[in-house]
Amino acid sequence: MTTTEHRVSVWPWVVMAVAGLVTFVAAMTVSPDVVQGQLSRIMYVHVPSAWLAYLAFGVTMLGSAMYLWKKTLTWDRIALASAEIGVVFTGLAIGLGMIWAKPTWGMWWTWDARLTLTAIMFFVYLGYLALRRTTDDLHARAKRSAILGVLAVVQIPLVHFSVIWWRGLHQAPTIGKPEGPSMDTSMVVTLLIAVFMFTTMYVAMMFKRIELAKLEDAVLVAEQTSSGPVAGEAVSAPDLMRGS
Amino acid sequence: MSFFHQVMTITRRDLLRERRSGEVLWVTLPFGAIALLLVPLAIGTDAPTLTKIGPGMFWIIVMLFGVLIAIRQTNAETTAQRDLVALTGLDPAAIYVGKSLASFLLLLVFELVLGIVTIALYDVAPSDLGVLLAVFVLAAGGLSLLGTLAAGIVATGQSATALVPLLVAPLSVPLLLGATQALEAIQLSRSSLSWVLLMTIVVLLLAVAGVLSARPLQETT
Amino acid sequence: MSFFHQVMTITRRDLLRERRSGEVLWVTLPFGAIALLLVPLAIGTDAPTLTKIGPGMFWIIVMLFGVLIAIRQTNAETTAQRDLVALTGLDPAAIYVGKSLASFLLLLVFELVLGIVTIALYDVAPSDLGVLLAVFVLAAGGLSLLGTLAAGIVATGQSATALVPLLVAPLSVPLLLGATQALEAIQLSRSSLSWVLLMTIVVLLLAVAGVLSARPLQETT
Amino acid sequence: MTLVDLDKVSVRAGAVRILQDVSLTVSSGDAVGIFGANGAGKTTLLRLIATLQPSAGGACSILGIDPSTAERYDVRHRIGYVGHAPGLYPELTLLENLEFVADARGIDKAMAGEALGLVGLSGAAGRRTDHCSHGMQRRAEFARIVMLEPELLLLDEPHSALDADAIDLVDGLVHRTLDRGGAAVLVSHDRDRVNSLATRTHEIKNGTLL
Amino acid sequence: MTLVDLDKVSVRAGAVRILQDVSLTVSSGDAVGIFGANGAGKTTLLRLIATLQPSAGGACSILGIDPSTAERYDVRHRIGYVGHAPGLYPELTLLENLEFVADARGIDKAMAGEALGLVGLSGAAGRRTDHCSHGMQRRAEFARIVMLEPELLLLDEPHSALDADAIDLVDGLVHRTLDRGGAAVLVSHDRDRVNSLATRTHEIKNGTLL
Ligand code: HEM
Ligand SMILES: Nc1ncnc2c1ncn2[C@@H]1O[C@H](COP(=O)(O)OP(=O)(O)OP(=O)(O)O)[C@@H](O)[C@H]1O
Ligand SMILES: Nc1ncnc2c1ncn2[C@@H]1O[C@H](COP(=O)(O)OP(=O)(O)OP(=O)(O)O)[C@@H](O)[C@H]1O
Ligand SMILES: [Mg+2]
Ligand SMILES: [Mg+2]
Repeated sequence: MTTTEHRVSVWPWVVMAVAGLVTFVAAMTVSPDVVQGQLSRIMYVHVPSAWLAYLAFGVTMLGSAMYLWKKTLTWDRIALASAEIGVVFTGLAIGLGMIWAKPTWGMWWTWDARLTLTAIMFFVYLGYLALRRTTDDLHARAKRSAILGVLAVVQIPLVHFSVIWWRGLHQAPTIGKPEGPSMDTSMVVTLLIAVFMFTTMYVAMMFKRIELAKLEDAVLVAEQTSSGPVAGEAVSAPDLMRGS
Repeated sequence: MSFFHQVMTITRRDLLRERRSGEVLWVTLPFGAIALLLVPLAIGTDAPTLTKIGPGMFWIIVMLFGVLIAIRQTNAETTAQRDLVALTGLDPAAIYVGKSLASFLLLLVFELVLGIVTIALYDVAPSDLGVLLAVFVLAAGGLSLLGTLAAGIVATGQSATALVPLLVAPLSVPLLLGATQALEAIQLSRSSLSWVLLMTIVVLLLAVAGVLSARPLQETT
Repeated sequence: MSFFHQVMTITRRDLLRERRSGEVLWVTLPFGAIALLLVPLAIGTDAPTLTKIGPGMFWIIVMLFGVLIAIRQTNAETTAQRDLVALTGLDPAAIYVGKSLASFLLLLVFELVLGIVTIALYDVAPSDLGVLLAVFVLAAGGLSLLGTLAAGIVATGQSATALVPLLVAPLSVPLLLGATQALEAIQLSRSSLSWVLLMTIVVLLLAVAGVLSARPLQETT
Repeated sequence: MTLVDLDKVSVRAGAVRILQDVSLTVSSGDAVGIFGANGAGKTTLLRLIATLQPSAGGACSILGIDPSTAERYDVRHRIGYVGHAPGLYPELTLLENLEFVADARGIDKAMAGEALGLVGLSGAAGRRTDHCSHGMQRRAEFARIVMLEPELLLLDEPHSALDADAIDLVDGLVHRTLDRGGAAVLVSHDRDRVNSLATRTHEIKNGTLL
Repeated sequence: MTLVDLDKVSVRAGAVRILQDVSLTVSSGDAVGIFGANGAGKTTLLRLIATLQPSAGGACSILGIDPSTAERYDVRHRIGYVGHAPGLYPELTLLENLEFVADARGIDKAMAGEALGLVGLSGAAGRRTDHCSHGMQRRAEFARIVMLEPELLLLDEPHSALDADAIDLVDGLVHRTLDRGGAAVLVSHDRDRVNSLATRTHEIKNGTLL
């Protein structure tokens, strides 16, 4: 395997930086919410993060399903990359949510259904990543994690509808509502910009992560085809007399 | 040989082993019952609260022990035993269904006994037995399919066993949701159909996933 | 060889095995945490209720999994392994204490992690950390001693397995009661001394019972 | 007729190489003896042939199929494998263990008791497996072979833990299999016994077949 | 000096009589070979002598004490027993397994690695036990004997699953034990090997020692 196959591209970093900057500026310049005040600015990162997590885990599901069908490792890498990025975004949503929760609800965390289910979703995909560590055999790993990757997706609807199924503290849908968003248009626009920027960021991250995954797999393959230690050589003829 | 016959072979084996070891009947079941008995002790007996949390408690216990029941043998199975089963040439899909079926039956018993304890302890009056039964069956089915599938996913090495809870518990949320909401619905004599449907869908999903993944999973072990 | 050294030998072995299999850390602990997470979903989210039942839930989970943790290895132990340990000439009492100590340490970790989850989830504010710590330590100690004792009985034969819940249930009640009541007492800033004393007595009783029964139990294997 | 054909097959556990470039052909009528030091790779080779151990390179053909494909489910019932550890459920009786196998293979359950009788265990048929001695458990494994009459015998140290009578039984099993046009691979440290039984023998050293 | 003295000892499992009126004396310098059919009671006899199997009648004296009393805890460290199944923890490495024993016996842990070297396993000392072959695990068991140098060796089919080198090791161990004034009881189906090793042999038949 020649190294030229593994050009390390730089542009994704640039894209991520730009997208991040634009989101920040947008979130800071828009006029704050009447009720929430400055705090509402957190929303422009909190909500897109959550939605991007959905997107990422959705892509993981697709990649997994495609792997089970096509049995090509490319799909497995897509699933992995997306899951890992999704975990990051979920973590971001939770983290920001907690920062937001402290002043608004007066506590970092509470028993609210959406919070709980978001946390569980976070753990399941951590589990997905952990599951991948339990074997070095590329296809065994892909198969096993693919099954989970498909099943775990049920949590997206769970998290999304949780606010309806269990009445809790957390904001009910204000944008996703059928009768149009019940929010100031400038806020909606800013939110949409943020979401768009986050999506481009996601795409860039995917490129980076898949690139890395290729390298990792290559290393594994190399290790497994290289002339490693021979198991049998560990055993030699005993010489008891050395002891006496 | 017919798929059904293969399934029954595995189910019979598992039930026979259970009858000998009595693990579920004599350890898991009493523990579950004790857990339910201890709850009032722990949270201080106060009738309205108990009635409120009763069904929830019941489902939590069923959920936890259901998984323990469904993954019990896999942890115990030795390489020699796995080899034996593999060389009988049984279809992995049949093995999956057979194992699930055995766990399902055990879980049903588990649910019924604990259900009685719950009713006695938390005086929750069960209404609309039809729906109740449907929910019990679906919950038991879902949990056993899920547990068996998870056990299969991780049946490769010790390190993998670690992931069973991470896989199972969260994925059982929709089952838990469906079960609790359906029962709440019949309590408030609202329609529980949508929740029963939700559970049915989850069960079917798990069955399909398990059957389709049975071979690929066995190949990797 | 000193009794203490013998105890530490067993404790080191158990902790090393746990580190390899990661059973407690990766199976039992997540299960417990997830159970705590799911309770609110199951019983319908309603702040006052949750705050009321929060501590109780915590103790129920600790109780159930505590016993599972304490009896975990014995179920796995083979005759050859038992023979090996027996022929090292280690004093059965030391083995009992050593096993209990290992379980105790694992349980303490378990309690701490779940304690944090509980506080976060049910916003119960812990006051009087001194008593809290004492209760945690006593509960962990009692459960590990109890579980190890039960495991010893199990090890004497399949049929004995049935006894475990019967043995554990009654003995764990005073522990549970003591723990919950002591914490409630400090919540209401009443004196929790009597409850802490109750727990201490139970722990001492269990320790004595375990040490005295260690040899007779081993003989029967 | 060729039953087993391995061409430069390797087996690895992660980075560790267990078998390397093993080539072996077993045709009907062959009884191949395999010798080698502890840890050389004999059991691994046997499990590889039994389609139980995935290979990490090379070409395998077992009973005419490629074991890495799903076809292996169609040939596995023609393989008779007896490993180090007994493939029995300790909490079941010997009879129940054999009945399970008969059941799984769609054979009349009565054959199970019969087979136990043929290996001299009719008296212990109803005894829990974990109450049976090591040799009795080994015998029960061979009862499985007697019952299923597989084409390809793969025996890992077949003579260990068996008394003289049982050893004759095993040798008889091998001969009958060969007479039926089957084949056998015998892994052992007991060179004399296997030499007298095998039509050909190989040495395995540090994972390479000599 | 008499190390083992059994007088009309019986062992039962519920209603089943496993050993009946077994009388046996083993003095220092003795290497007693025990032969018998599968299920005759050899392993039970060995575990009885190892103070691991309670007797149901008769008088036992092992290393001068009555094993039914608590005194047995004072002599057990002088007994070296190797059974059918390896007494090892699969999730630990071979070295860790031996270090545990060394620790339990208050011996310097360094001896563990040394002993593994002496049985030819220094290369596999860090390998998980369940990743070691059957024979390697047997060797590790004998490494325990090498390390502890017990007075009374009780070996159940000592030669099975071992390659030629390891067999010499076992025989060497027995000889050294006898030279140190110890004794050995060897249960086996391999009469030739044990005959060449034993100072005297017995037959056991349906639980009675002939
Ligand atoms: C740890 C705490 C929190 C977590 C884990 C969390 C999680 C989430 C998730 C997963 C979403 C996406 C829901 C969806 O659209 O499907 C979301 C949306 C949202 N969150 Fe949070 N959140 C937290 C705290 C908060 C707080 C404190 C606030 C404000 C008081 C808040 C306000 C919102 C809003 C306005 C949305 C958009 C709702 C919609 O239009 O659908 N969140 N949150
Ligand atoms: N709990 C029990 N119940 C009934 N029978 C038992 C029990 N334990 C052992 N036995 C019987 O005791 C007999 C002696 O067993 P043991 O393991 O000593 O035989 P052995 O001579 O070592 O045979 P092998 O050569 O196969 O190792 C066997 O027939 C066995 O079935
Ligand atoms: N997962 C693993 N990791 C590392 N080494 C392994 C693993 N599995 C097996 N081995 C090694 O593979 C080698 C071959 O094992 P195998 O059981 O085939 O040996 P064997 O020839 O049967 O030896 P024996 O005569 O003792 O039965 C051994 O050295 C073993 O330690
Ligand atoms: Mg081998
Ligand atoms: Mg024996």
